[in-house]
Amino acid sequence: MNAPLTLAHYMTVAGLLFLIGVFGALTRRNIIGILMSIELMFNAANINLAAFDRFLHPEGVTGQALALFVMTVAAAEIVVGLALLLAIYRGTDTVYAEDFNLLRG
Amino acid sequence: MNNLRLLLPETVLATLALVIAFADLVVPAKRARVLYHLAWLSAAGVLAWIAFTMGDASTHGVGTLWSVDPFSQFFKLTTLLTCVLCLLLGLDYAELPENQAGTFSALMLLSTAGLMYLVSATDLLLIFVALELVSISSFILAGFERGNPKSNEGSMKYFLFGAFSSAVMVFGISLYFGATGTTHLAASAAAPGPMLILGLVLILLGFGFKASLAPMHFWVPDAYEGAPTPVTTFLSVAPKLATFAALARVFGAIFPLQAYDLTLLFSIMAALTMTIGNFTAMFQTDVKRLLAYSSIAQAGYLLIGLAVGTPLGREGVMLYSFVYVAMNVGAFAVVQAVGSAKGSYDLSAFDGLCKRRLGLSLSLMFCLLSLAGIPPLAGFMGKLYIFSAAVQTGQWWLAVVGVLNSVVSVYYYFAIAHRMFFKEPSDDAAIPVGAYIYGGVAVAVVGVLLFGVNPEPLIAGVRASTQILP
Amino acid sequence: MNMLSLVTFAPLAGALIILCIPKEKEKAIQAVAFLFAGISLIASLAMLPGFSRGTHEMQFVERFAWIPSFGVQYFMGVDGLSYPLVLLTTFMSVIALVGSLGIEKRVKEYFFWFLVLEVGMLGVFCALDLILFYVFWELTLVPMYFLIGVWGGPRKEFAAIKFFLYTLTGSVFMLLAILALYFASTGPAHTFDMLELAKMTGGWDRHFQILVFLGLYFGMAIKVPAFPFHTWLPLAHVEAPTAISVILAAVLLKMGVYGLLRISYSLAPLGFQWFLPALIVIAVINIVYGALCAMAQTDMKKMVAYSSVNHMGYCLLGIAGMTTAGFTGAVFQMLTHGIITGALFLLVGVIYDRAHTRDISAFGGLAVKLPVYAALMSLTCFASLGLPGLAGFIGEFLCFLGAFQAWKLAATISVLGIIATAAFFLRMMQKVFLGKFNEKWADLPDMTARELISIVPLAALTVLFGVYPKWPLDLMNVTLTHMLGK
Amino acid sequence: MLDQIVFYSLSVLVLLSALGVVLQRNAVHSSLFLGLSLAGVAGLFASLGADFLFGAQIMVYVSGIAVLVMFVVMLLGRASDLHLRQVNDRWMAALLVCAVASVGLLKIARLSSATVATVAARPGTHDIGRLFLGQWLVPFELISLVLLAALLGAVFFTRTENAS
Amino acid sequence: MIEHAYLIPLIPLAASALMHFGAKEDPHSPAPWIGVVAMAICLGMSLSILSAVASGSVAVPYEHNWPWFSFAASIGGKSFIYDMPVGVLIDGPAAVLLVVVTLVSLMVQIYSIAYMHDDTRYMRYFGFVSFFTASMLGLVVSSNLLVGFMSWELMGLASYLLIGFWFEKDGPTEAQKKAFMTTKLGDSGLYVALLFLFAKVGSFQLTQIHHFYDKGYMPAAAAAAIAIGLLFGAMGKSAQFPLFIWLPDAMEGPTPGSALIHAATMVAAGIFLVSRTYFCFLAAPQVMHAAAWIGCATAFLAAAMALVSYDIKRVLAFSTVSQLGFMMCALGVGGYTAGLFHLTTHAFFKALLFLGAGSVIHSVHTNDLRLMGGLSKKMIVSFFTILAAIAAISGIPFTSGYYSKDMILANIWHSGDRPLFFIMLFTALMTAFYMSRLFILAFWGEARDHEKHHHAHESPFLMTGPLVLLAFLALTSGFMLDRHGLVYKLLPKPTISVMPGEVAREHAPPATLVSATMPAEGGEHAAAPSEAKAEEHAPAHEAAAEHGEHHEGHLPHALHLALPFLVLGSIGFAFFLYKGPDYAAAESLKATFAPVFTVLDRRWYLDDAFDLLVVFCDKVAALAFWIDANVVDRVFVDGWGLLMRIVSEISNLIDALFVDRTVDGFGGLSLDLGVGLRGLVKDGQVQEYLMYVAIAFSLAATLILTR
Repeated sequence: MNAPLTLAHYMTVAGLLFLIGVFGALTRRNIIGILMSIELMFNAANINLAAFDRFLHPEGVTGQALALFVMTVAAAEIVVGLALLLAIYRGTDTVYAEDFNLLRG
Repeated sequence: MNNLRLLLPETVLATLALVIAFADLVVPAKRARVLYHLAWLSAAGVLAWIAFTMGDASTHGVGTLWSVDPFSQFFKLTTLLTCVLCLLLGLDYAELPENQAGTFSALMLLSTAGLMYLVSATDLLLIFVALELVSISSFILAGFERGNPKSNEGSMKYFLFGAFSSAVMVFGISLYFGATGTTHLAASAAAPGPMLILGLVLILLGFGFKASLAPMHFWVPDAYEGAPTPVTTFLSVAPKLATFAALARVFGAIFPLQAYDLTLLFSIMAALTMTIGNFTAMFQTDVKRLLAYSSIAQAGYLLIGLAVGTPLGREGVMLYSFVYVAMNVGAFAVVQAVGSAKGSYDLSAFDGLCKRRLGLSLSLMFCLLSLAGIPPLAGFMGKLYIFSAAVQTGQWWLAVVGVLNSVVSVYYYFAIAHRMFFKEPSDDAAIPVGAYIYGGVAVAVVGVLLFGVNPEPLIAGVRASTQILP
Repeated sequence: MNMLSLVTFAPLAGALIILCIPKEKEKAIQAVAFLFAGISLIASLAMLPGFSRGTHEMQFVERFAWIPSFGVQYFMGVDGLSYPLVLLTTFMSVIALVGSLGIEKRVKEYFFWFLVLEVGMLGVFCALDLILFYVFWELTLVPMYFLIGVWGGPRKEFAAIKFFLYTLTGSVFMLLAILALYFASTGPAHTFDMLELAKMTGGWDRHFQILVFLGLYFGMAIKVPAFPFHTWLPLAHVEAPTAISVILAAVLLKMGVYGLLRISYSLAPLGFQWFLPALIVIAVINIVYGALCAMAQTDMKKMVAYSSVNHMGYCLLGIAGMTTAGFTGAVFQMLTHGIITGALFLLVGVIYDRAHTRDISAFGGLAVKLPVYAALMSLTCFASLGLPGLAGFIGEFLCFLGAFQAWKLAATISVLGIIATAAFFLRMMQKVFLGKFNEKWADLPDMTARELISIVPLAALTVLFGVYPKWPLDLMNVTLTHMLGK
Repeated sequence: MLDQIVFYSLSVLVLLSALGVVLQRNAVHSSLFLGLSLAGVAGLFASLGADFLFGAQIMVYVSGIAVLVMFVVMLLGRASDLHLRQVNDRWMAALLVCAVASVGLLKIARLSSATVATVAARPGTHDIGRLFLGQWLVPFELISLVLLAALLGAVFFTRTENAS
Repeated sequence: MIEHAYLIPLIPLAASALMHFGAKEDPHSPAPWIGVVAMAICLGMSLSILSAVASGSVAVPYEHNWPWFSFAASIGGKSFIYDMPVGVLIDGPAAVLLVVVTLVSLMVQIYSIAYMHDDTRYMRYFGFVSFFTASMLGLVVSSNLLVGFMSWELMGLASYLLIGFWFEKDGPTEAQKKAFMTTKLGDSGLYVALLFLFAKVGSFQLTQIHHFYDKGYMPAAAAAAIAIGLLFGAMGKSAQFPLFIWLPDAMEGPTPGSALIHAATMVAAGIFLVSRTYFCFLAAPQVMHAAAWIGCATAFLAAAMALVSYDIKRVLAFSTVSQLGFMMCALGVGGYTAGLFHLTTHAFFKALLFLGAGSVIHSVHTNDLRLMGGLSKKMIVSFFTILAAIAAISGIPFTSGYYSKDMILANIWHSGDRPLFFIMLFTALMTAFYMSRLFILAFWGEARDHEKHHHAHESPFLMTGPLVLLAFLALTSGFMLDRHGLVYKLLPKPTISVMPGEVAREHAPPATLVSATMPAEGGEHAAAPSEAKAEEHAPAHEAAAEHGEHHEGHLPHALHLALPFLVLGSIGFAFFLYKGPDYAAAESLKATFAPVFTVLDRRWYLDDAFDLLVVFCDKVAALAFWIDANVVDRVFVDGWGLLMRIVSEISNLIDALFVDRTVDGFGGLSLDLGVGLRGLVKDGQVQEYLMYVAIAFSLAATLILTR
């Protein structure tokens, strides 16, 4: 607990968050759940970026700026995703991923 | 500053996309078709612009986040060509909502512009953003047949897959940044360490998604089957080829595979992609799905060219890409004509086509044979190039897998031929074919035959365009 | 004048013209097909006076760069090995066209594909650039697929795709071997030029040559067809329409043997020598086993198909001897097998057209009713079983002669194949023509003029080459001597 | 010491609420946990001295995305969903995959032992702005195109009169 | 005349073609006379050649070659263009055979004009006979073994056509196939011998091959192999044990055709081949000895079968086989002259016997001896001519058979192989017995079937004329030829001066030189010196041989004197057994030795063995085809399908580990892999897709990082 914080700490958190996101994306039945899990994965990347920026390359802002881009893109993605989901929900009345199986084989 | 001038064509195209998107608000719904014309003319104009200035060294140069070089220009040409052809096909595709012409063409142009940025990008940030532009446009385009549940579902799967890949890729980019302190792609900045390697592998996943490389190919058949046929055509060609260009730049010119021990990974992916694509295609009864798997397999062949990591391989990728535009667009154009007329994309829709439309049947036959790599069609020259690259570097097993796969592919390509030529037509329904489809098919077939019999101009063009600036 | 281009591409011109003729005008389509196949035949015959028998060099050479950046040339030429095969092809094409006049379904497409097929076959024998060769080689596949698949028998579609996939599998390996040769070529630039490559073989190590040979062999062997890659043949033959069976037997199989001699032997000599012990075994199996399989058939066409396996075994035997006599025999056997087996397929087609069955045991005593048919069939069968005085004997004997010097035991075993061949042909003749007349066939007419026109020339050639084989042999002697002399 | 306490508590918050996101049966609770987790991430940003990022995270994610998600959840949610399993039957395989992946991820984390470097002047928000309008102008403009495309899509998909 | 010898085979060939294609089927057509005239011309030419040879007015061997075709060949790694000639080589034996063949053929054709008069395919028959004769003549005159072989095979074709002449019936069609196949089996030996000869000598020219042997260049092992091959060929054509099975069945053809086959063409060909290539045998003494024993076995077994048969033509057929055994045996013990001498005399009396039998059958319409009897009264010419023939074949003194058989026995005696001699002696007595039996049953005593007897009549002149002429020759030809040792002059035994192995291999010139230095044309010039040289080099050998010939010409005096009495005794025994209308003595003997009779009646079970062989071959063929359809096609056609299956199993396994999915087997073109891969997207579950991606990349990343 007393050991000085290193990059490894942040990377571990980011890594775990990423894996939790992956796990959620793979297992949540609800499509919104999958979307949220993917958001977690984006955030894991952002933690990484901020940590690298601070620990390894403190003389620039590349990491932070990059994280801002990621944030924007993630927002755009989720907007499209939610809109799509709404559209589909109107037609099929379901939000569960396994119900989308017209296309197969 | 920044050599922004180099990106003028893309920027102009993006601007035109904006114009069309807003024009949609003012053009009356009845006249919305004019926006299609506007769009394909814009793309064609940019195409002509790039084509005519391609040899001009002043249009080449290195920018901060991009390099415009003959290599990128070549792929911009293929992308634009595909875009023009697909917009033309869209004109003869009745299922598209009439009043959404502006959105449709704007999104087509936007994704085209994104792809053009992609092929020039030398910075992960630009690559990421360009890819996202393409992805988001494509998700929407794939779901453009609102009334068709398949279209919606395909779009949703495409989207989930895409978002997941983006997230993984971003994580990879973060690792790359951690390893190098920059997003710029330059080998000099990067010492090959585990973080860099892992970053590159995760970035590869993002690329693989776009290029439909196994095992990131699963979305392909679903999205292709659901999407409106012109969009399927576009998706099966343009993003794939542009991504290959980006892959060639990143994993060929900047991070040579050999130096990063990625050759084996690429080779395995190539073999997997071909094999999965071909062997699964054999079972398809839906022609669009069949061609989707075929396009996965084609990506596998293309990847051989990258996996060998030689100039010959890169030339092969370029040659094959160009030829692929012709043969795949040609095949899909015929499929669109028949599918629209019959209301079904089932293989049985093609029964006895040669009795009704011998020209269409032969055209499709030529395109399929070309995809299978039967001489003297253009596809053969592409395959010849690719396989010779593998042979040159002694990657025998890859070449053997490749040729065996092309044999397997014949099986399902000929399943269509079999339907067209050996079966009797099931009904007497007429098969109307629009003028734009005829145009697209004609362009494709001429390309397939011409570059098959006389590939020298194309090869010369490719040879002249291999230069990649750092 | 570019004679070889004329010979090769005249049918292509015909095919394109046919595409432009409305499909109702069947007579015009047939006329165009005959005209252009005829031009090809006449042009190839017109080369005869100019063809020098005293040189092993390529003649009537045409050469210009086709894909210079890849070192591919349009390089055509013939020598004593290929010229007889070109003649065979043009000749048998015209004969097969006569045999095709009975086609009633989709006439336009039929003749279109037929002429395209002829282009491919001629090109294979004329091409001296490996890529050009490969292009022509593959060009034969698609027309054949359609010709079998549309106009064939009950299992035509399966036969067509099996033929296609099978031969394509072989040829893609050949393509890899060709590419390997290309990259192994030395000099200012890599080349696909067969003649240039043949000069470089000395610099390639044995291991490489073995690999290349195996790749090439795989492609050739399937075409030949050599055991165990022969099983596509009976199916394809049985299902194909008569004229296409003729072409398949007369020309297509020859492409494999020709490739073995022209490419495998010349470009991978060490690999070739390494493979000889296996080749001789394969040849013996082809001969004996092919004959045995033929013996077990009740379908006349299938029997003839297996007899092709047997006869191509003689070619392999001759080649495996690695002697000039064997090579000569192999080439001569190709010619005679083309003529004889072509005639056999036509004759089987004649009876099938009338009786709608090819079952050997369904007939009996036909010699009484169809004396002309019986006489021609007997002549052809005897020629096929290698009766001296008819064409089959010379080639077969030379093959044995060549092989015997190197492989005494194998050649001796193969002689048993001759006996088996005789056995099944005699049985067929006995059951079909001799014995008690089967009254079921009381109103079977004898041969028509059209059938006679297609078969009598072949029968005449069979006798002519049997008693006077000098003409074809003189064409090839010097070339083959030189091939082995180096 | 304070740093450590802040870091560990934030980390636990982030990870636990992330687990809540993926494991909660109730989608509304899930989305609430998402907001919490994203806020924790914002805290981590702050602990790393990325102030602007902290602000943006709060604005965009916590108050933007998380709320949007919650709306949609409520819009589409049904009471019956609460009794359904929210995790599909592939969870064991997914766990295995995550375990395998963690080997690689933790390995590179373990290799990174860098501690906080002290620099004369940490660049600030204005440097970010300079970067956006300078070197990164093109991606910055491109991202607006991305948002435009997303906008077109959102409009397209949600327009009810087109759904036929 | 000898320079036009090439015309002798060509004239009948042309006549055959003319009759086949030029004439219509018409029983009154004079066209058969084309063949007769052609043959008469040939006979005239042959006689003039023979007289020239006999009088020594032309030098023999006479050889003349014309270029035919060339092919590239190589011997010992050296390539050359071999100019294959076609030509004639006339020596004593050839000249004699020419006369025999043309004469017998002429007689047969004249006879047939009457005999075949009522047949529907009258013309075709004469075409076949001419063709048959032409092939035989081709073999006789050919200077080249390959051309000889071609004639040999064409003769096989001719026999096929002639035996199956009445193809509407099943018997002839089976018989013709059997004849062709059996002789073809023998031909394969000849085929291999030819290949071997060319591989060693580089030429097919008899004179060149002889030269090669003469110099001792041929290694002993090769010489033995070649001799075996040649012998095998001869065994097929000349119906030696065990390949004689075809000859009795060949009776199914028209009877005059049988006469041709048995006297002048088919069966003579084998013996002639051995004599033509006798130097090959001289170089392989063991093979010669084997040939003698094969001849002996043939002679004895066939004679034994003839003892019990009641079919007149079969008895004659067995007798032919038996006599051929005598000839082969003679050649085997070195009795070259004796063998050919017997071939000549046998040709006359056997042709006579068949034509006579034909006359009888023509008259009584049956082959069965039991239904004949007492025909002497009705058919006086046939009776006397057949009597003459039987006297000759039995070896009654001063008939032709007496001389030739005597000489054979003398040769066997002098070979020193006593068992061989006594078996052959016994067989000679059996010959006398069964021929007498035939004679008694057919002509002696009273008619047994009165109906048939009533209808019996003498044949027309066209049939009896040839009989009379042949009877004259059967009686006198032996005496004529034996006089002054003419037979030794006409049929001199060839020699080789050096036995194989006596010359070191390295002294042998490269084989190619043999053919290269010896011009194909003007062979007579090339051959002559070699002959001369041979004499020059080995005068001692020659003298010894000369001496031997005269010595071997005679049996020990006592035996020589006893032989006629033994023959007469044998005839007497036959009279004793078969006298009377119901030949009771013979029947009782048959009852006593029933098993022996059964064995003989079943022809030593050789036909059953042959049938079994045929069935066996059919089974093998069926097996081969089964393998082809079910093994080769499965494994190699869907060839790489096997590989695919393995790949698919692996992918299946991986699949099962995670998603527990089984893949159904799939038939057809081995689409197993496809099924396996398709299973990946079977349910269209997007999260499953993602799972595969995650699996692949977590594995890949971990593998790369932990490497």
